[in-house]
Amino acid sequence: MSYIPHTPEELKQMLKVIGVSSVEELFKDIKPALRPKSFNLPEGKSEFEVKEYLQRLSQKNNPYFINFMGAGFYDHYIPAVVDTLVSRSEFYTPYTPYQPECSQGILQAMYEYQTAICNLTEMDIANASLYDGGTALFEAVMMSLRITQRDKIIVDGGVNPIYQRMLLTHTANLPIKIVRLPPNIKRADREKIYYHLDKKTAAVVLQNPNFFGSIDDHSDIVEKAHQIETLVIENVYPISLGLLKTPGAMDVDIVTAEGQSLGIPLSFGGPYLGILACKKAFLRKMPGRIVGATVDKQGKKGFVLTLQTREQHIRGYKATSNICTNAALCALRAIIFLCALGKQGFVKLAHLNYHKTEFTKKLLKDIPGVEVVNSSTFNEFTVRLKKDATSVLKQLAEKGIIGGVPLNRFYKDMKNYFLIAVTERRKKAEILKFVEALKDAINL
Amino acid sequence: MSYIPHTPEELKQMLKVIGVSSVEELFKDIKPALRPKSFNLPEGKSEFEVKEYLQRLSQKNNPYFINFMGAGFYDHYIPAVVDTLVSRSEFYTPYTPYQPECSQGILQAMYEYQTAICNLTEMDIANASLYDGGTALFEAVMMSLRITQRDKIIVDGGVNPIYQRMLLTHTANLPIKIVRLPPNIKRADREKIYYHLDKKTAAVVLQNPNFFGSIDDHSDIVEKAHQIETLVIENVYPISLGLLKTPGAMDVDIVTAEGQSLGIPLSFGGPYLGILACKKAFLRKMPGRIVGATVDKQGKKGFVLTLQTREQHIRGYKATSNICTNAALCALRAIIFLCALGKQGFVKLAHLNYHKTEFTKKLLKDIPGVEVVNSSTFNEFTVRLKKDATSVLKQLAEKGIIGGVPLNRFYKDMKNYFLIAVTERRKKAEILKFVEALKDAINL
Amino acid sequence: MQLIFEKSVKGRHGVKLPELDVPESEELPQAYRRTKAPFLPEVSELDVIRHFTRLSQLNYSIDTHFYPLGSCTMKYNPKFTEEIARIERFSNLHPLLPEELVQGALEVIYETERSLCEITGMDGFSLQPLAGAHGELTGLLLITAFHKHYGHQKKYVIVPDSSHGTNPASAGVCGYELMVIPTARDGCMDLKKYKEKLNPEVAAVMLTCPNTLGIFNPHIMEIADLAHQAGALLYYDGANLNAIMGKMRPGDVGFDVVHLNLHKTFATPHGGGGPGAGPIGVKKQLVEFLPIPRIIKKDGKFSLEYDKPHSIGFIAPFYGNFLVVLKAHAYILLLGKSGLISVSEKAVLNANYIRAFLKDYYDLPFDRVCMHECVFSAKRQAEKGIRALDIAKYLIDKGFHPPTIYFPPIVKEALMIEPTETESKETLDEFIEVMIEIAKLAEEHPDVLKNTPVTTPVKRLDEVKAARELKLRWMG
Amino acid sequence: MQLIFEKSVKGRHGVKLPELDVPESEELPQAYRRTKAPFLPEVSELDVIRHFTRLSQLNYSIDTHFYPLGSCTMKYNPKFTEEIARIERFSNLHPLLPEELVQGALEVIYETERSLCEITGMDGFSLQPLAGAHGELTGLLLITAFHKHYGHQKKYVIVPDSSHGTNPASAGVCGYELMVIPTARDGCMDLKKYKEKLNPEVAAVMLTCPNTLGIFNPHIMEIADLAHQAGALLYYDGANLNAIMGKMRPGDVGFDVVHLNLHKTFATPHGGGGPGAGPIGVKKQLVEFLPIPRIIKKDGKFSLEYDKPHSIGFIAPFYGNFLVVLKAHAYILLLGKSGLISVSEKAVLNANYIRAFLKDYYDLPFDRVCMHECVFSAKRQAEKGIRALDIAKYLIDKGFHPPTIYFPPIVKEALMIEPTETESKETLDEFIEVMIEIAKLAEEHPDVLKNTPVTTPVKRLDEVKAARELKLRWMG
Repeated sequence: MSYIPHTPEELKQMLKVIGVSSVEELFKDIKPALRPKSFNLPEGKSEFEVKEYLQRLSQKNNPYFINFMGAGFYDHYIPAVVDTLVSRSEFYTPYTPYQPECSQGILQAMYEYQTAICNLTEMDIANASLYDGGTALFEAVMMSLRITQRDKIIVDGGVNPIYQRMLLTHTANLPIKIVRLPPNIKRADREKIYYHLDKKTAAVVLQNPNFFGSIDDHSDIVEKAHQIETLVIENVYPISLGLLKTPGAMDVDIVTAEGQSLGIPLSFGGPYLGILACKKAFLRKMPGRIVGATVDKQGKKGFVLTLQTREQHIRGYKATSNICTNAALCALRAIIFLCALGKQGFVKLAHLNYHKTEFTKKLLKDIPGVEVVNSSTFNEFTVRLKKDATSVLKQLAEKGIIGGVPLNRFYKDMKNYFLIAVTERRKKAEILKFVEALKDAINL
Repeated sequence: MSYIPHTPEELKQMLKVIGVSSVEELFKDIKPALRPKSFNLPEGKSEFEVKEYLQRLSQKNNPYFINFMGAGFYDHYIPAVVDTLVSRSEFYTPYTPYQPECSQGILQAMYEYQTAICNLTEMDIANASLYDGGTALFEAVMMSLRITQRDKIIVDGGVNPIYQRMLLTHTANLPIKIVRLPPNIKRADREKIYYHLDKKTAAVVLQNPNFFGSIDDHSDIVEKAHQIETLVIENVYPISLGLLKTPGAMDVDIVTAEGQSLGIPLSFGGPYLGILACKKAFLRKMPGRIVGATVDKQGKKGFVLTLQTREQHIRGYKATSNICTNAALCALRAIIFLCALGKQGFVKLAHLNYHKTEFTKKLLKDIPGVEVVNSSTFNEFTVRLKKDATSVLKQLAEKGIIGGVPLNRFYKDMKNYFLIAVTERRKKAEILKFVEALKDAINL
Repeated sequence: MQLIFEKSVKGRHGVKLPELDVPESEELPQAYRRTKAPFLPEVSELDVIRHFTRLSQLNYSIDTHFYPLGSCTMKYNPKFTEEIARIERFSNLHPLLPEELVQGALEVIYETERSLCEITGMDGFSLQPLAGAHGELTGLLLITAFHKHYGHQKKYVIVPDSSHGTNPASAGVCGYELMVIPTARDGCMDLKKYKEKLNPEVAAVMLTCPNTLGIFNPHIMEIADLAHQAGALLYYDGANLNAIMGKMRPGDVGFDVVHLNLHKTFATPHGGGGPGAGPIGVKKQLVEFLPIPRIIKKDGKFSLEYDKPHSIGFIAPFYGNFLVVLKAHAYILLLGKSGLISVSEKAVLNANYIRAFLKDYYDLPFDRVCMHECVFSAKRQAEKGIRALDIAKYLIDKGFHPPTIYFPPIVKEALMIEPTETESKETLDEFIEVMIEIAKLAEEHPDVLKNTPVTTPVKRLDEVKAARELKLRWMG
Repeated sequence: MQLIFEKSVKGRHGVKLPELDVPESEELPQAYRRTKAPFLPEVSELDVIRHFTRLSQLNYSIDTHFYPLGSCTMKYNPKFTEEIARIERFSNLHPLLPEELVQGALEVIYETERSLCEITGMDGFSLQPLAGAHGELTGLLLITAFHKHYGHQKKYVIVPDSSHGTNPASAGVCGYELMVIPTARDGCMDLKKYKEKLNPEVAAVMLTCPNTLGIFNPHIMEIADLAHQAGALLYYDGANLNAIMGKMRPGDVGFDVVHLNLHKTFATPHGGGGPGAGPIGVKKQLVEFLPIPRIIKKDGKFSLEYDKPHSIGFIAPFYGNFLVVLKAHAYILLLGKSGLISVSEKAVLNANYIRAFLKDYYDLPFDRVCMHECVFSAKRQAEKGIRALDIAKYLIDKGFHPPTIYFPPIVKEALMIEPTETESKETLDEFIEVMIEIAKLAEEHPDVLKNTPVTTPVKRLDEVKAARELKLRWMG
């Protein structure tokens, strides 16, 4: 396959205009010594052949097991309108809308996205997306360092370990101190947080629901932190905001989230959507593109990228972040998803997730040998078995059930623990099948 | 699910405007005696539930066997651009472009389609599509009756029996005589045709390549027919026109074809695409919509539906056909398919089909007990076995190979015959596997 | 925009095909080969994409504009059903595959037939007809077979003068003579004239119900009885079924044969002209005449039955427009009983809302409650020189697809408005506002309406020139 | 256009969710619940479709317009690769599924890493970085880890003044101080100044090659040698890889670390801003520092390796932007060796064609053969009051997306034009014609350029007002 339109005749004409006799002449600055030592790739194939090959590969994957996996990434239904609309090439083939007059479609959609995120979180402002939840959390931490001019971060033990480890990697070369509290299945450990909280602390990082599924009201922590001008960053799970007390209501300063649940397929890890919202006061420290409303010369309403002076392409070394490409198309998915469901639908979605999970939890509580470790949860919770969870999960897999995420993937000593997520997609029959299979497996 | 936007509040306001107190009042003309005796349907479900159900149903189908089935309907590769473009809702959600100024997209595309069909067939004019190849053939026959004012049709034994039987059904109530010649695997049986050909004959219906795969040059038949002002209708296989002598070159009067091979999925029988082209002289007798070029008030080029006075919505009882809905979206697929391949690609496609078939034919000829019945063919041919073909094909199916179409599905006494189609999608390895499996099966 | 043929550059190519992986055989004899490669555009894939993407943007469509095209039921086409039709295990089935490999597809057909029977009150359905008019023809062929079977001599088909053009045209294609009944002052078929015309040689009476004026005929049962007494069968043109789901079933009030347009009532897309699907339903006494094959369910397995001696035979190459049927099946499952009833209620509500607002501004030749569409006459405007066509073109400028105009022909300067149930009150209000504006402009500034449309890529096109000069293909 | 929030009608709803099929449990304690449902639009599915369909049509895009946005490589995005990414067995995989259930996905990652190694001449690749700038940061973290491992004390990163803004920004985010080298008169980094600045505390030298002026630095090996002698590593910003595939491999000429932008060179769509993917490649001595997990192939089975003590750790939640990687993988398979070489040849050809035609009309600050893009200065036009911005807006009216303007900042009134290889000669000719027209208008009728664009849904927007009044969300 080739997407090159040039015919031999045109090639000749073009070379003549340029005044060279061959294309190779255009590469004369690349001297012989600089030429490739090897370029050993197979020759190109037709669509048809590549499709056969990739379809064969895809058959080696199997996403069709009954799945209770979550850990921050959830199997939610994606309404058909989402794919239909993001498949419009006027949405997926442009780039960042630097020229607003011919990009009003993207710009307005991003403005609507920002509005929806603010409404969900009850925060003042949101940017137009970051790469994913983990990098969003990293950016939030960077913001807090810049805003407070302090150098210490406290990370609660309920924050997704996937993001904790990303945070460590990203900040490895920075002169800051990150205090990570031990994993903590229940609500945030106030005692430990307050033990470390001091005037050097730029931010306390919390998560709600936390990694283990527990729900919390962090208002008291926020209040304590604010007394010494420490910020609070909260990572949230967007679907839970159909039901749970919002970070805005808790007076949180910066909110981050993984937006995958908002109409983005699980995609084996990406692309996802980094959500970041904060208080108005921190606007100029916020990373990423932001769309603002304005008017044109004739007073007609329109949208532009604004506050670009924060960004790398203008500010370079002093930019609030190095981000350039973001996740606009995923943000578009999110706003379409939120509109398709609408206010009622979104609240109902949270409702379905909550009640299906509670139902599952209740059934599991009745099984001897299974302990549900946390109490108030949203759509995920933690269980402890009397035996190795990984081997039990393997037995479930043989029956076509992915029972959840074994916690020893993240914490070596949590061998008997696993996480169970129950979304609206899990039907009663599937839940019952899972519960029965689990009973069998732990009695083996 | 429901696609109704009305809120209870709006409902109230609207009823007030109308001046009735309930929606039911609007149905007062439907008196109690006229009301349904039953309306026993299940209640509606969500997208998500219906998707699960239909996906489960789809799993009961299996199109992934190695397939040598043709009989006029072929497994060709459809480039990704085709689906991408016809999935644009500006193409699939409008209706017939009665208002040209806001329908230039469809109209121009149909004009381009008409042009491409003329170029492929070397005929003067083509309409903007009919339902399928079979109804196109029926319409061609009706045209010939109207043009000649005669009442007899001769149908060659090489014409697809699927279309022959459709023709019989459609004309059952008409005072005409249809002479069907017996099935004839090789080229058109001149002797039999000439035996029946007389001045009452409106048209001779031929097919090239014929149903059994045989190629012919019908020029001599056309010449003979024209001597007594009988028309010749030829049904063709579009892909073969990349290689074969065209109906235009044979001076054929009306050409019909099933356009499924031009970018339309096999779809378990439809929707397909009826192609109809003819000589300019017959324009006003041609059924179906036709797009013509014109100019607007400012002299700018544009396109409109033209010659609408032939059509049922204007002419009613005296229309050239009762057709209203056609197959515009399938015609759009065809023109996109033809553009995507382009002149070179289309000729190459014919080339691939031809040579893969010849290769297969040669291998089969070497198998004792397998007789290849026809000589010159394009991408399909007929074999005779020394035993029942259906049972042999069943054995192949057990190995994941659909070896072809058993001819006793159409002709009871052709028990030992089957049709084999080899398209560009069949790889050498698949052909070899098929040949080996066939060897095994006939020796059982 | 240039034609794609005009963009062709010699030697350019788009999609690449695989290389031949078997040895080349001898070429065909010259006599069988074409002398010159067909002229198809030589363009790149990007050329193709840009060309057709831009072309698409020149169309008004349901997804971009309100589209109240009367009698066509241009309602929202759910994206979900499109998604379903893309499932390869449905879309990629060869129609001749062994039954064991297509059980799911056969089940779709079987279940859809059953749903349509229940919705219409008929006893048997065939999904084979490929479009509405094809359904009509099939229906008339069934009726013919029925009469022949019982030795009835039949010659005529009766239609009212308000009928869709397809009704008389189908009668003609099927070899019948036509009798046309005028419309009475109540907007319904003239009962007296009907009785006069009815005679034992009438094969069928074809009715649209509600008719193309959007009016439901309260005397439908009487009409049916009279037809039956005369030995004629009553045919239901299902183009307007969207008005009456759950309110009336043709099978309950005396209709013997119905066709449905899946692309209307059941929301499958119209595709710029097609494809649609025109299933045909019949009462018990006609079931044996339905086209073959029939789909049979036995012990949970589905099979195709061809051995039906009284069947009219094959009307489609296989089982109808399967992918269209699949979309309609999904639609019926999504909406269910209450959903379908609500469809008709809101379709009728929307039409009456428009009727109520506009009747002070436009002539309403039959002023009574309408069903899912209403037909105005612009004759008041025509007196000022403003014809239905002018109104249509101004609507385009205002971002609305025009209603059907000049149909039915019994209404002068007809404006046939069918809003459908999927349109919201705001959209109707915006449309009404523009229609009122037009009525005022026709009085005060008729010239403004004459030069429309101005916002479109082309201005008013010369249709006379098109029909006179007949450029029907590009010749280079 | 109204905002979707403005279209909200209380009580309206769109997509329906399934009913709860299990008993309701006790509700959460009030303290944990939000007090008020979030304000999301209450709209119908048709509202959503019409709103976003119409919005989409307001955008210029590759599929509708020539889009020579310099440094962004806005080439045609094959539809085929989109089709592949929709295969559910790829798109619907939970990243934590057991390895046995994701062998195909792991193979895609493994094979793509191998292809990228061969294309760039590197020894190891990680597909984890989520975008180009993220790749840069990852690269700097690798370099940091390397230096720390060997006990080197490092403090600085060197970039030329022509660098992408992401380079210095990434250095900043990674905690380095910056040293900027000016551009010499040949358009390349000033070698003398470079030598002066280079010192043992320099961790890395980051270069784009060809640079943002579209110029290939013939002294690249000398620069590399000098860096290595000073104990610094050489970083290759792969934003401009589209110019040199098969002509030069960073790994062969001394680069130690590269990042690639799959959404540029490998034709995955830019999505209106993202997502992209920024894989990072390294030479042998750095492989052990690559992010975890690593994909391992053993006996035909693929697995994930986490036990890499020297790894920098986790840079992405899992394995990178898998669906973007999948598209790039398909693209590489489609084009193959000759195809990729041809990409770079035609990209460079197209840029030089534009350069050759326009250099008489616009200042070319560095007048030499360019690679895949060329940078003009509109300073001649600026003297007449016509700025790069005015040129950009007029181009919009003529149906072209403007080039990148005001970048790189070292060129006054920069116009950075990157046509890419997928554009045809006719398209370039049309663009050139308009650019020449602009040059003439700037001389003769500059006022015409000032009031553009006029064909767009909004006219020139007030960016100052936007930044001053800061309306960043709709408040009702």
